[in-house]
Formats: sequence, C-alpha cells, structure tokens
Amino acid sequence: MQLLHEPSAEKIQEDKLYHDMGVKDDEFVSITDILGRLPNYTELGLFSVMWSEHCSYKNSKVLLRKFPVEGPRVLQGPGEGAGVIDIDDEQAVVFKIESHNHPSAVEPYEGAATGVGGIIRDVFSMGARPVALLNSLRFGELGSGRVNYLFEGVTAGISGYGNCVGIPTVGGEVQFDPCYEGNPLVNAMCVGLIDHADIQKGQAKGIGNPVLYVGASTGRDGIHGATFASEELSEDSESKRPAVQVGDPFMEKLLIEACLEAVRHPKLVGIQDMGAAGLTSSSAEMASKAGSGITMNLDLVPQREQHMTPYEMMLSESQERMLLVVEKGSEQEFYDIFARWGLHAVNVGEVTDDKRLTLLHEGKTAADVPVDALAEEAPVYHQPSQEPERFARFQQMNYRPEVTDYAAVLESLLQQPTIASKEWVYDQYDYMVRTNTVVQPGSDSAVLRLRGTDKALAMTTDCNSRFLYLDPYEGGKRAVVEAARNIAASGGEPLGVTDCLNYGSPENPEIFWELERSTDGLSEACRELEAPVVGGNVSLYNETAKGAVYPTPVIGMVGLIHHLDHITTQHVKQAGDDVYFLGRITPDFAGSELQKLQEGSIFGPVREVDLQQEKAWIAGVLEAVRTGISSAHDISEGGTACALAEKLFGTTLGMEIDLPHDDTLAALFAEGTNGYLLTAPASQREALAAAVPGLERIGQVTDENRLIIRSSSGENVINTEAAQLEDSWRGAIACALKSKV
Amino acid sequence: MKFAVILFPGSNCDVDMYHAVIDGIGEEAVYVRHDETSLEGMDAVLLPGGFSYGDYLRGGAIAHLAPIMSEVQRFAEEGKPVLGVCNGFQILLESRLLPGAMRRNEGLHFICRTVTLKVEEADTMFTTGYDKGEHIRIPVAHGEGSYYCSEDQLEELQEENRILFTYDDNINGSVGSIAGITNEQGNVLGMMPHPERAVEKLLGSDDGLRLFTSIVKQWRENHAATT
Amino acid sequence: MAKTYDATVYVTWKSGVLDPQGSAVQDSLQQLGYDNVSGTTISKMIQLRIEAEPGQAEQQMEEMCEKLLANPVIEDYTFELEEVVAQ
Amino acid sequence: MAKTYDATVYVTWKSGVLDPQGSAVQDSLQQLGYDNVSGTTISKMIQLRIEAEPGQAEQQMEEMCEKLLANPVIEDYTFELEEVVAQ
Ligand SMILES: Nc1ncnc2c1ncn2[C@@H]1O[C@H](COP(=O)(O)OP(=O)(O)O)[C@@H](O)[C@H]1O
Ligand SMILES: [Mg+2]
Repeated sequence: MQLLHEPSAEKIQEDKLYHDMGVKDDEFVSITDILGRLPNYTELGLFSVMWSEHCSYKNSKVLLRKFPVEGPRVLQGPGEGAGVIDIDDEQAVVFKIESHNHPSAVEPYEGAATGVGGIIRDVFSMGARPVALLNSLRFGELGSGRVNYLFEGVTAGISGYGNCVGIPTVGGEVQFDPCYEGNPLVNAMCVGLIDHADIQKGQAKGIGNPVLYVGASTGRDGIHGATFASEELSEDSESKRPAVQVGDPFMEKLLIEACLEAVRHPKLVGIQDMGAAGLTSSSAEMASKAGSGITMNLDLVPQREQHMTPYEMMLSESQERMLLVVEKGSEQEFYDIFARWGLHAVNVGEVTDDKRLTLLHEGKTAADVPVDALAEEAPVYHQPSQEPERFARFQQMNYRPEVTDYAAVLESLLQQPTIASKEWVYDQYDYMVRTNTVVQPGSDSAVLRLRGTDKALAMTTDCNSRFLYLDPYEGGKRAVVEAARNIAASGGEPLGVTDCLNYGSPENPEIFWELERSTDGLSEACRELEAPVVGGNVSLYNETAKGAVYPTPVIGMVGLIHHLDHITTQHVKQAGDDVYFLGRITPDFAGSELQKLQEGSIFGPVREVDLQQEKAWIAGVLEAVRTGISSAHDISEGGTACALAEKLFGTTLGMEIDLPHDDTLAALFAEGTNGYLLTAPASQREALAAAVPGLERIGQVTDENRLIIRSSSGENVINTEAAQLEDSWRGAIACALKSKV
Repeated sequence: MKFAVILFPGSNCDVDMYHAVIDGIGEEAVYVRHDETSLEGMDAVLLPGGFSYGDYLRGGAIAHLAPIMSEVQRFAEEGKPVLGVCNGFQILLESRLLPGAMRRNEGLHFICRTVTLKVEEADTMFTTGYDKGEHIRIPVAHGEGSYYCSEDQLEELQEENRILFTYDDNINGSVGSIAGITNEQGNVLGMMPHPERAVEKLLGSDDGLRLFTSIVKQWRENHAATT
Repeated sequence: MAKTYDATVYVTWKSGVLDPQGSAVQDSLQQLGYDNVSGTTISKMIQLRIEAEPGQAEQQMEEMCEKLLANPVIEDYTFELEEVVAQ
Repeated sequence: MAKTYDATVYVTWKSGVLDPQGSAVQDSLQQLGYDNVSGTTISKMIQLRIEAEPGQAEQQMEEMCEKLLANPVIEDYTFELEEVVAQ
C-alpha cells in the first residue's frame, strides 16, 4: 500500500500534520528556520525520527551529561555504537545495552528477538566479535494469561534469535511487579571482543567515497519505530502494525561474519548499523561525525516491496541492514567479501563535502537537509521536575514485618518468582556455544574465558527497581553497587558500565524528578566505584493508562578477572569449609521481598548507601579471591537467609550458621546493603584474616544437606532440609506458568 | 589425522569442533565450505551444530542439498568416519545417511543443559574409549532434537547395535530415548548432544574427549595396517 | 442444534512483513535450478474440529484466531468451516 | 508454451507422528474455555509461483516436494496448481 498523496509542505504547516509525526510546534519552526523554507514530507520525516527521544535524547541529554565517562581504561565512551574498554594485551571489550520494550509489548517473540539482533549489530559495527548476550526483563505478576504470554514469548524470542546467531546468552535478570503489567521491559546487552587495531568508528570520510548498503532489503516494516518507542503505550498500540518487525537471525549471522571480515580490510572507512530510524540515522550520523555529507540515490536501495516512497525507505526499520563507507575503487573487493557470505552489497551513494544529506529518487531531489541539524541539533529540553508526594511520606515510615515461623518465610521467599530460579528462562538459551562460558547462568555473574590468555570477563545486569521507586537517588546507587558486587563476587574487577534508563514519560514532572535523582545516584556510584559509563540507552514513555513503571535504570557491568584461578562461583564446594560474612546487617525492610510478600506493596525509606564502604568491601572480596576461597555470593533479594540457601542449591552439602547480629529478623531477611557470603577451607583462616579486614566467620559447610541457622542466643531459627528449599525455589516459575487463569 | 569441519551458512558450533580437534586432541582440523566439492586428503568429516540456513523449513533440510554433501556421501561410502552433531545430525538425517527424522522437542522449548547419557555400545569406532553402560555428562543445546523413526526401524537399530547413546532422562521425547545412532556400516554417527563442548574440565566436563580419541585410535590402527 | 465442523485456519504474514523462511527456501530452490520459481512464502495451516451451533462456530473461530492462533500485529488469517456429516 | 501457476503445497504430519505444537495449541484453546474444540494440528502451507509448460509444472512441484519441501519420513504433502491468467 502506497501513501498515494503525500501532503504538500504548505498543507503540512497549515493542518499541523507534523503533530502526527510527533513534531511539536516550536520544533517545526526550528526545522523551517534550519532549512530556510518549509520541509517537504520526507524531510519532515527525517527530522521527526532524528529528533525523537529515542534518537536524540532530547529529554535526557541534560541528565546523561552527569555520568562519569572517562577512566584510564576507556578507549571509547558514549557516542559510538558501543563503549570500548581496554583489557590489556592489546585487547578490548565492547559492550552496550538497549531496550526493546514497546515492540515486545505487542509482539513479544519478534519484539524481543529483534531487540537482540539490534544490540548485536551495535557491537559488531565497532569491529568487535560479539561473544556474549545478556538481558534484563520486567513483567507483571505471573499468573495472568497476558503476562504469561508476554513472558513466554519474550523468552522464546531471545532464545530463538540468540541461539540461531550462535552467540551465547549467558546471564540476565527477571523481576516481576504489577507496575510492569501492561508495559514489560526487555533490555538486551551484547558484549564483544576486539583487538585495539580493529576498532572502527561509524564515519563517512573521504569525499567521493562510495556508500554501500548491505544486508536485508528495505520493507515497510517498522516505519516510525523510533517514534513508537518515544510514546506511551495505548490501546491502539496494537494497531500500529508496521512498527513491529520480524527478525532474521540467519541473515544476521551472515552479516556478522561478513562485516567482521570487512572491518579487517584496510580500505574500509566507516561502518554503522541501521538501527532506530534506519537509513536516516546511519547516514546522517556517519556524515555528521566525519564533518561531511552524503548523497544517496534511493532508487538503488534494495527494496522488498513495490513503489516505496523516499519517506518509507528512509524511515523503515527493517532489520539486519548495515551501511559502509569504503575507499573509492575498492568496491569490488567488498562486494566479493559479502558475496562469499551469500550477501549482496550495493553502492547507493557517495560522501560529499557539503555537510548535507541529499536524497535522490526517480530523478528528483527528494530531500536535502544539513546533516548536523539532523544528528546534532535536536532541541534539548530540561523538563520541569517535582518531587512526588510519596517520597516525603516514605521518609516518615517505619516498617518491621512480623515473623513467627522463619523457615516457612524463607521457603515462601524462595518461591517468589523474582527470587526463584530462572532456570526455566536460561535453559532455553544456548549459553555454551563457542565453548568459552566458564560460569554458566545461575551464579552471580557469568564468566567467559578469553581463549589464548589467562584472563576472563565477568558480566552481569542488575537493577532492583523497588528501591528506586522508594528513593531514586539511593536506589540508583544501589543498582550500580549490586552490579559491582556481582562482578566482585565472581572474582572480577569492575571495568565499566552500560545503562538502560527505563522510565515513564519525562513530560510528567514527577517522572522527570525520578530521572534526575536516579541519574545523580547512578553517577555518584559509578564515579566512586571507578566504573565509568561507556554507553547506554534511554527508554522513556514506559507507561500505560494505569501508570508508569518503576524507575528502572538497568546496569550492565563488565569486569576483568586477571587470572582463571580467580574465577569464583556462588555455590559451596566442600564440607568443612568456613563460612564468612563480609558486610553490615541493618534492620531495613522497605522495598524488601518480605515487605512485598506480607503487605502486598512496598513503602518506607531507603538507607543511605555508603559508597566508600562498598568500595572497601569490593576490594576485600577481590583480596579474598586472590588469597584463595571456595565460593562467594552477594546478598540481594530476600536477604541473607535466601543468599545462604542459594549457596547450597545444586550441591548435596549443608551449612550451620550462627547469625552475625542480635536482630534475628534483620539478619535473616533485611534487604539493607548487607554484603557478601564467602566460604574457604579452614587452612586459609589466617591468611584471610590478615588479608581482608572485617571478615566475620559465621559457620561451616557440612556434608548433611540441611540449612541450619542459629540466632545469636544460640536458638535454632531455621533447620530445614536444603533439598526441600531447592525444590520450591527451582519449580516456582514453571508452577506459576501452569496455574494460568 | 586430518579432520574436515564442514561450514554451512549458519553453522555456529564450527569453532567449537575445530578447537576440540586442535586443542582437545592435538590433531589437525581444516574448515571446508558448503560450496566446495572435494574432501581430498581428509581422514574424518565433522558436521558441526548450529542453525544452517536458519533452520528454516526443517533443521538440516536446506543444508543437505549443499554441493559438499554429495562428497560427504561418497566419503561415508568409503567407510571413513563422519560425525554429525546436533544440526550436523539433522543434516545426516535429511541426507538419508542415517534413518529417521527430527521433530521439535516434546516440550516445545529449546533445551540447553548438561545431561547424562548412557553409552550403549563401546565397540564402535566412536566409542572404544568408553565402557559399555557407562554414564557420561555431555551438554545438549537444541530445539528440534526429538528423534523419530518407525517401530520397525527402531527394532532394526536395536538389533544391529546402532544406538550408541541414549538419554538417562528423555528430555526431548526421542523414540527409544535415542541420543545418537550410526549407519549400518558403523562409520557415520549422528548425535544431538555436543561432545565437542565437553573436552575441558574448566568448562564443566571432558567426557566428550574420548569420542574424538576413539576416532583417532581407530584411524591409527587402520593406518598402521595399510601402510 | 450443535453441529460438527472441520475448520482450517490459514495464518499468513501481513503484507510487508519479512518472511525469512520463505526467502531462504526460495533461494534454495533457485540453487537447485528451479529458476522458474518465485515469491515463495511459508505460512501455517491449523486444522481442528469444532462442535457448535451454526453461526456460533464462525464467531468462536474468529475469537480463537484473534486471541491465540494469529497475532494481528504481524499476521493475517482466514478460515474455512466445513460441516462434518455423520456417516 | 510456458504458463504461470500459483502453487500451494500443504505439508502435514504423517499419521502416527505426534504433533506437539498442535497439542499445545489444543491445550491452550481448552484453557481459554473452548472445550468444544478437538484434534488441533498445525501444518505448513508453502506458496510459490512457477512458470512452466503444463505437465512440467506438476512434475517439478513433485520433485521439489520430494527433495526439499517435505520430509517423507514424518510428513505427507499435497499440492494444488492454479493457472494465473494475465489481466
Ligand atoms: N533473563 C535471564 N537470562 C539469563 N540468565 C538469567 C536471567 N535471569 C536470571 N538469570 C541468571 O540467574 C542467576 C540469578 O539471577 P539473579 O537472581 O538476578 O542474581 P543476582 O541477584 O545475583 O543478580 C544469574 O546467574 C543470572 O544471570
Ligand atoms: Mg548476586
């Protein structure tokens, strides 16, 4: 179906048709000023996508500037496809996270699948080989037909795409809360490896150099996907049909291999994927970054459908497409590379010196706009901010749960889907392909060895959004701290962060306040922990008629493990080992799983996170790892008792523990900033005591498969068969899925 | 000994196979593309896992028509070892080098996990390194791994001792819990589990290593006999 | 009175949606030498038996397609009902 | 002279071969309350256009089904050819 009559420039102005494309009145005025005339339909389309929140960050830019982006190891910070961090030996790690929330809400399988596809392209367009995938997922409470459908569909989509392209999906997280019911979050992260010499930038340099288009042909799918991502979900989102694309992981696999060959070719000038806003963003950004222009002949663009208009071609978000600039005269060499992978590269244009994006179509100029205006000069808004009423109220509250049967509470906490085993999910992911996964999903971080070296990489995604809802500033700090703890507990030194900011509408002052406060918290934590932010993604307008999601800044973190011997997992290894606690118990239950379980809602204040202390603990855990321990696990959802139980799962061992605090309830279930649980052979006692200040010995690993926990007064508060706890924990999600309503 | 690792568009366990041979058993391995037509100089053929042609239509359906497959067929007829793992097994089935067909897993989900297999036969060119009845830990990673064949066919496989591996726990609903079978001659093995992913303790198990060393051992013996 | 029908639902891609499976099969057919073949697409056919009052059968089929058998975001569907005459 | 045909191939499960996807859809329909539905199966429908002499089209379709489109161990196939009349 063709848009038979594109409205004239005058009509667009008169009838304010630009509103339909999400362009505001004053933005339309700016566009007219920039061009010195009214934009035609195609040109307006270019501006509307490039100036959408998804591409321009116009509402979040002021906040992102706060992030620490530099560090001694940072080779490439935010701005390119993905961040790059040095890992010694002339190698670097490349990683980025991205959201695909709205497509997944209407078509969970393809939405999630294409989210995975997109983030992989960001990484290999830097020249890096993608080596691992992670994800971070949020859904409403399991049990309702729709939520189950979304959860199953998203999992299948991630599995379908990631498995087929042959990149292991090694980790992630899943949280269930009612606020995500109509607006699930699907964030995908990709990690790649590269030699310093191969790092590419997406630049269109060299006047006269040809612009090559490679990959899938362009169809009418996904037109205005970027604007779709920048709007709230409404009843008629389902009817926004073209905004959802179908992915082709097979094509992606061929593209990965062919592009990695192309980036090693000395005559490659620049390469970028066609992500959000497809051909528009890739061409405008490549030209703008290089200070050049691009002229494209749209008649040459491979098209899947007949009679496509320039508007449709430029805004299509068909998947699995890349744009390359190569040295003039070398075209054939690149055609040959792609042909070997069964792909067809097409010369669609050339680099110019006029700093304009010029589009030719059927012998006419379809658009002619300055590239910087598209890529750099989107308006920047500082939205009004207002503290929500709840925040002050939460500060006044004091909550302490009532518990009589500790063991029963432990078991039901372990059955909460957010805490329960995510095996149902990651069993569907090929987390082993390419045989580098040393630590598989199910421990704090995933660990990949770097073949041919003694090093390894630890990686995780984390964010407990409940704390952000209660207090975005402290909650933001906790998200970063939790990621860093998971890295440290696996033996890794945090290298850097990629973040995905998932929030409601920034035009709501209370949401903007959440954004402001939480990015302050994230920034401060990243700065203190020396984990610079090297890339990320912003997903706003995550709300439905029922309200916004909790502020959810997902943290993707990568850490370096200097020696394979330092790789540590969370599970106990042998009877007789000592159990240690490193941390601090405080009676904090606001936002805890226990509060949610008992009260059905969360409320109360969040204690200040002491970042200096956190940093010292991280150093302590890493020192312990180097000294020699058997296991390490950080304490998160469900508190210390759940963390203790988790240490036993998958083993036949048990533990006898003496709680390190008089407040039994807090010592078991509080979710303050707790700390870590370590185990080590008794022979290490002295060495550890000398190396790690603050390490408290709290018990022993036993060979009887029971978890025995005694209060400080010596009373058995929990004495349960570990296998029973494990069954409850392992089966909870499958069970919740079966009990469909 | 020289192993050919066949590369189809969409293969993705090719690297794993390659390393299993090079690093795992210290033999020679080379990649051979799907559009090549010669296996000259190769001593064994490995069809790796992955998603050849995206698994579109049926796993292995499109790949079995690739030019190299007629050469693999000839190679197999000469009695030389051919091992197809996962997608490689599916390709062997589609090529009729092995009997039966593959369906989607019974539970309809992709399954990735390390499972326990029973070694049913130990006197084949692929399994001399194992004991009959031994239980080994090998990873699986597949969505279409439910083996199907007719009852007559199953009987034949059993009578001819061509079922080499079975699942202890039939994770995907395979007929007879079958995880791996050979052809009549015994030189073509197809299996869903991935022995090439189990060649290092660091990654969890090295129980797959002996499958590769068995192939080498047999080859050395034959080689010594003929030269 | 309730009747018995054999229903056949055809679930196809909406026009404009990529059919990677169809393209791969198309390419393969070309490579096999069938260059007289074009536009290959692959869709689903769902068959079931339904017992219902006439009219109601139609309506229920419609509902099932919308709710479960197809996702209208990317797929179109049509169905046929054929009465099963007891023998 | 060569003619143009629209071909539709139906690839169904051989009787006796379990169709787990069909059963899963059947279960879901039941859970949605459609307990008047039974025997759900899911098959493939492949559509393509072929240009050939009459007779030859038939024969080529047969070949394509045998070689690629269906796996006779578990699947049956039928196809229809309809001549495309130029407008
Ligand atoms: N969506 C997912 N994909 C892959 N692995 C997951 C996913 N969700 C959870 N996991 C894995 O399950 C384990 C437990 O996850 P989680 O409870 O979030 O751990 P933690 O509290 O230590 O962050 C981790 O190894 C994690 O990587
Ligand atoms: Mg953890």
